Amino acid sequence: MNKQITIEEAVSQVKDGMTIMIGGFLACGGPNKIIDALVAKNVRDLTIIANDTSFVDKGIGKLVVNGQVKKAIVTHIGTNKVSGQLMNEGKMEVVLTPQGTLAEQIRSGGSGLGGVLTPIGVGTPIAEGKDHLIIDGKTYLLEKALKADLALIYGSKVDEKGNVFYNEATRNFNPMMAMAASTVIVEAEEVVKTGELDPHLVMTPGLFVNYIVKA
Amino acid sequence: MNKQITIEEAVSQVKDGMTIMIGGFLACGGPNKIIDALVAKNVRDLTIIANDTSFVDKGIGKLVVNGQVKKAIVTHIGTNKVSGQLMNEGKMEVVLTPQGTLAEQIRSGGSGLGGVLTPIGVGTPIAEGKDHLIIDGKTYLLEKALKADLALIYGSKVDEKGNVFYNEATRNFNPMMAMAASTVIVEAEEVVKTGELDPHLVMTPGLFVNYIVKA
Amino acid sequence: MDVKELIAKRVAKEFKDGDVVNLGIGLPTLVANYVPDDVEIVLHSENGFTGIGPAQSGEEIDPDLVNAGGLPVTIMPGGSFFDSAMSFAIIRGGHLDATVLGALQVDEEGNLANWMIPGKLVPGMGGAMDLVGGAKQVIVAMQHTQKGTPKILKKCDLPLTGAKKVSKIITEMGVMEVTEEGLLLVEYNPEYALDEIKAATEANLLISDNLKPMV
Amino acid sequence: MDVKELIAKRVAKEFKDGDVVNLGIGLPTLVANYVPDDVEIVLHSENGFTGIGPAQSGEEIDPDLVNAGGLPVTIMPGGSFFDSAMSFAIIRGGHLDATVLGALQVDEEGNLANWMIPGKLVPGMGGAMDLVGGAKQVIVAMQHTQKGTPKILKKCDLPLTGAKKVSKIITEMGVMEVTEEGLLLVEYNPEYALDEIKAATEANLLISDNLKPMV
Repeated sequence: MNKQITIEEAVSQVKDGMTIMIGGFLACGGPNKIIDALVAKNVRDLTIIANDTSFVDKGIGKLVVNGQVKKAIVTHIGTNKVSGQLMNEGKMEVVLTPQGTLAEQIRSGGSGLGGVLTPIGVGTPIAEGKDHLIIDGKTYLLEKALKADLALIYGSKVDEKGNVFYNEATRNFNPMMAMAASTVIVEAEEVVKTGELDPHLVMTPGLFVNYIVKA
Repeated sequence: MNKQITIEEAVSQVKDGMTIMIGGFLACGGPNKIIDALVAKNVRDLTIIANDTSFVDKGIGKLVVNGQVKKAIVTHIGTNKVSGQLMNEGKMEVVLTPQGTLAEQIRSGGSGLGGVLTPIGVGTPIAEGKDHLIIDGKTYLLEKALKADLALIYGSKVDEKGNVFYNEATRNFNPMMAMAASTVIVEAEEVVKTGELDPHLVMTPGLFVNYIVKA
Repeated sequence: MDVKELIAKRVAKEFKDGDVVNLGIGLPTLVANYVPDDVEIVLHSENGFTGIGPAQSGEEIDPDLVNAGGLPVTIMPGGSFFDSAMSFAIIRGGHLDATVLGALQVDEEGNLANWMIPGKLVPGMGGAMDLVGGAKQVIVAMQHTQKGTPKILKKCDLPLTGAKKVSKIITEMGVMEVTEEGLLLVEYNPEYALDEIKAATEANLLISDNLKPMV
Repeated sequence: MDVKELIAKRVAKEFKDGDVVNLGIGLPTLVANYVPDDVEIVLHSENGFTGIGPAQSGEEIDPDLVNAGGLPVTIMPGGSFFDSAMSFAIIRGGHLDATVLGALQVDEEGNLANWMIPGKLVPGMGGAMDLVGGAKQVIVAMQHTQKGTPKILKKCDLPLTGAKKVSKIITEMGVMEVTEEGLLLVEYNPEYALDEIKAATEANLLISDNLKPMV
């Protein structure tokens, strides 16, 4: 099983209207080369699930500026002023979610769980319209699991089986997203031979990864 | 902050009637030296949360054989015939839980979540008396979060700050248990100086660990 | 050929290149020995790793690397270690292509019982409920009868491990698929007459129009 | 001394040896510079590590190691890397001794608003809701007023980040504790008259019997 594909082959899998998880935290640890190719291809009406919409000239931020995002499920848009503009103009729907909740929603989607029971957000506007459960006297919101058609993640070192090592702070949302999408493509900073990664340093087992693109 | 204590000091924290999480999978990756000291001290009426009750002459199995366990919340007792005997005689309560559910219940307890919404066990005897939630047409059991007074875990390499590296298959339940107890004591195969562990290889951040016992 | 080896050999033909597979303890473990050379599967060990290799041999046994049965094994190049929460996220999240398990009873609706005989044997479910509930394909591999007493029933009367989850049953007598219409014999062992197979099966056994000899 | 530095210096006195602390972006980040030499705290970065060190300097900047504001930083010996799910398990699970955050508004009940101004500024909550909901101690560190307009109110009218979670407010004018009876001024900056402080505060300000000068 050879999982390596070209960036063109990767991008050819992305269709208008897809729901896509994109790893990274302010573009640190994001699949930024694949995103550039998506901008060039100009796929539209995307639903993006990510930590943030980055900056206007970096990573996901470019997709937003180019008007390719119909809906963004994120924790923060403050570093990209176009996100706020598009939201206020009604051109992009933005679902703001607490960062820990988003991480767990994605993890739940990848783990076969139905959702997250979190106390975070109770008594705030994000709790409106959501189911509240009282368990042993404490109130929790039911936040549903999230899944996606595609996850685009970043890996610092990836072996031929798709095992991923994330360097330093690049890990962030990548491991959860790798679990929660029908197809997972990793943009590898470096591809190494099978057996070269210490199995203790594998942070995403290769079984989650469908394709590898050398950055 | 010096987190290192002697095995005597560790055992002095264990009192009759406590709820204790114990790491390990059939005693692989279990705090087996601390358990031996608990057997010697003969603390009683313990509620144990663990993967299994090990073998009659190994790890948790010895606590069971010595009659120290009032209640065991575990996934499997088949390798320790005394567990089955005590259960059938009504001398030890046994709550059998699917392994993935137990892992998530402990993780939830340590993560501030109210519980786990899992499809596992629906339509089986373990679903009886539990809340069923239907989310987007699929049925899930609500399995409550678990916490403990004390977690006794095992670490292969532990630095002075309590950062833990687990070798090979010794990881199992240890990382989740380290998150879910009021006090966490790690039995360290090897204690290394702060800075000697690669921060990528830290599988349990030191902030979870209260005390270190050199095995 | 030993009956167990025969069953294991037939089960091994179920996999395609790249499949992620969990093999239960006992007979299912033997399956690994018969996977064809041109098919590479990823073996998952629920205590926390992928890439199970052959049993350890020699004088120096590494106690940190055991399989879910507690036996010392090895890890293949391209393997990875993880904790129990991740291990069961893989299982419950639908990332296993197949699991192979034994059974006390299995029935024509695909119900499976393999974790307890009330009042007699209560080993516990370990990871079995998660495996049965989570794997894309649940293959029961076992001897057709328990010393002549049918194990393939119209309706299980032992407590269930999972409801309507079994996809295929493979015994020394044949291969049966659980279909909407009932249990369908698709392959048979020519050493047995069809009437003999039916007599050893309590469930109503449909015969495929395309019935083939078991190979 | 600059007003922000003054506030940061006072906040730094809140910590005891071994505390695990998350510092928000902006003013709170400055707090790290004033922690006394005999107090060692563990700094948590919500994008995925513990042990934040000083900003990176020099010509070669490592883009993989940034703080939650996206700025290149370093990691101290004894630090550890993890993913966003673990990062927020630490936060939500009650493993942070304190978080220090800025505010748009805070009120005498301990409500905090810092993530949006409807129709105007909607940066999103990022990790703030989790931090406010999860940390054992929530310290608001900010200038007492927004150019003369009170930010410490009887009741927040902006959408809340967290309900009744703030434990302490530290400004250039003084230190206030949120108590059952209301907001209690426990320290004041002698550069301001008490009436001046009251006038700058919309909330009803109780004065401690044990009022001390801010140090």
